[in-house]
Amino acid sequence: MDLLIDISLLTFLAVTAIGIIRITNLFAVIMLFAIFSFLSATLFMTMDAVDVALTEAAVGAGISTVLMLATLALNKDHNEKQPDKNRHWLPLAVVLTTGAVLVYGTLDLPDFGDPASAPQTHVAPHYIEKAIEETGVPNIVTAVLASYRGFDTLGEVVVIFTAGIAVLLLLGGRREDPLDDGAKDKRVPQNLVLRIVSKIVIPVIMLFALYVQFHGDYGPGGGFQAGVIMSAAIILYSLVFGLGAAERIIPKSVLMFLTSLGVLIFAGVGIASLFLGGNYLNYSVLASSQVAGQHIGILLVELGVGITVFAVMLTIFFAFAGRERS
Amino acid sequence: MYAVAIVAILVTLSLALARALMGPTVFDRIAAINMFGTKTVLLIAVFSFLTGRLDLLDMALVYAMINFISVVAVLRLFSHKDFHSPAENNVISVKVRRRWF
Amino acid sequence: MDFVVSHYNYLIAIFLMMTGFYTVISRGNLVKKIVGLNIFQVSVFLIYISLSTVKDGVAPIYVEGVKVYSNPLPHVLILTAIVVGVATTALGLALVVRIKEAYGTIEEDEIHSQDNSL
Amino acid sequence: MVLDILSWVCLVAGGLVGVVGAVGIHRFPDFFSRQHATGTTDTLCALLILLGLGLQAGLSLAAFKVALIFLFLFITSPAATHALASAAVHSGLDPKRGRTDSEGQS
Repeated sequence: MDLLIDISLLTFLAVTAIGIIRITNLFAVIMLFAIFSFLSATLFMTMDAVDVALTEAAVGAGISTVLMLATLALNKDHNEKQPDKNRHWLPLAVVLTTGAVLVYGTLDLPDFGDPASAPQTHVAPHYIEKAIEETGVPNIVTAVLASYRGFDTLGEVVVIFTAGIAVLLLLGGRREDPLDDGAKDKRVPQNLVLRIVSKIVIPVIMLFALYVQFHGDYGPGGGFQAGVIMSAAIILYSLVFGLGAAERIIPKSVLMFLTSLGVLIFAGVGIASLFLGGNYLNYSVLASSQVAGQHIGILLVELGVGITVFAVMLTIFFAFAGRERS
Repeated sequence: MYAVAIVAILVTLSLALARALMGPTVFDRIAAINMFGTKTVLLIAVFSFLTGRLDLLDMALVYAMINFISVVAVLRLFSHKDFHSPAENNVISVKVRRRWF
Repeated sequence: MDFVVSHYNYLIAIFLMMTGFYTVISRGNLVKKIVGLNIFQVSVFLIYISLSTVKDGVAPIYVEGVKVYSNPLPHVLILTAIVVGVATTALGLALVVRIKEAYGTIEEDEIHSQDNSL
Repeated sequence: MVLDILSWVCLVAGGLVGVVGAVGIHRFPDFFSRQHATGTTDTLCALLILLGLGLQAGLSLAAFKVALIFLFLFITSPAATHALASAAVHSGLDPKRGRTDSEGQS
């Protein structure tokens, strides 16, 4: 059964990719990309990577799609120029050659699901066996993410922080009138239903984001996913009720504050453990026992990640949405 | 029995995917995506019962949420004029608002 | 046949990688290039996650009595990579928006011809 | 035992309804009738399958989550369908009227 699901999903994925190449209407391309993300997320789930699947679903099908649509909305032309027929051959040759080399490379890869393969034999067994006693966190992915490889994650959070600032530099310059809200859209009757449904749904999404954030130690979830889901709730709000209304709830200054606050919490936990006599980001010294200290540290770090990811995603969306149509 | 449901859902997914790939109007594609998303939620729910891993139900919920958000985004981020693929010519022109909110 | 079934994930991942690559190098539209880049990215994720899977293993969330888990390390790497990926995608799209505002087009050859005519 | 049979019936019926809807989006001639096929079967399919799963779960956290998923789909799916159809009407897409055998005209 697993194999059937696996193979059919992979085939769907390949078909969707071909569709993305062949269709020239960019709007359709982006919608196919949403399907592509959903499919790959489902595939990750069937391959036991639940945290990754959660992230990919929220990020790929949610945020990426919304951002691509926003880019397209700023663009009048939704059709790609028909590519030159004669220029196909060189790219095709390059791609086929590279593909052939890569397929040759897979000959040496272990069989799918082989428990004795190289990736399974080095550091991973240590994580799997020791994570629960050393950190007290049942979700091994969270333990590795926030504790064992905390420094790496700090780097990733800084990358996201930087990307947020860069997008703001590129697109944040022009201010819109914040009083321009969605009120004038009331004449479009579809909005009544959407508004009421959104009013019901948005609190549920926010609540669920908090659940994902704080249940991340015990089940699939954590700061990255929670931040993205929370920002998706606000994005839904601004899509239905207007950008002005959303910016009145979370002004840009607050977002900027939150963006840096998250990174500060993360780095601050590291500094705190430094002052308490441990190494940077070694949470064991934060409390009397190692397990308790690790747990506190992981919770705080995940909180920092969640805040930064939430704020950056929302900053990026507002920057795109606040841009006038050219 | 779960297997039957999963196979049925997979068949549904493939047909919806075909509609999303062919769909003459953009609306057809959006409808297909909506259907695809809903069926994916069901697939995950059934899969979680099949394998007995009930914490996957959280993921089904996330999928349902994201699916709704992306459909709303598709509908709202486009002025009505843009919805027509070039195949259609009987476009009744609708005044396009300059901003999209 | 055995090889195809046991390596199906990798083969499809390579196929996807090549479709993404092809889209990036053969299409002139910048938005489409970014979509192609994203496909490429997902294919890399797919290879990592495929390598992390262990037969009869369960998701790496500790359950009393279960011994075989899939490898958590690739999951961590990919999880952060996905979020960083969307941040870079956003940056690329922001650049596309600015290019559109500066040149009035997002087709690569038109941008080049405008550059050359200066 | 009775619950088991009932849940199996629900699961199979749900799968069947889903497939019927999927066939519908290929057999119907224009967008609105296709929308009719997906919009109605989507919700019923979700109801039946999730009901089947809920019966399997009994009274537990899983059943609660299944109920939550169902409620979410039950609210959002028709809303999305409605918004979509209304957007289609507003953009000037006309339903296909009368008996014509010509395809591709909308």
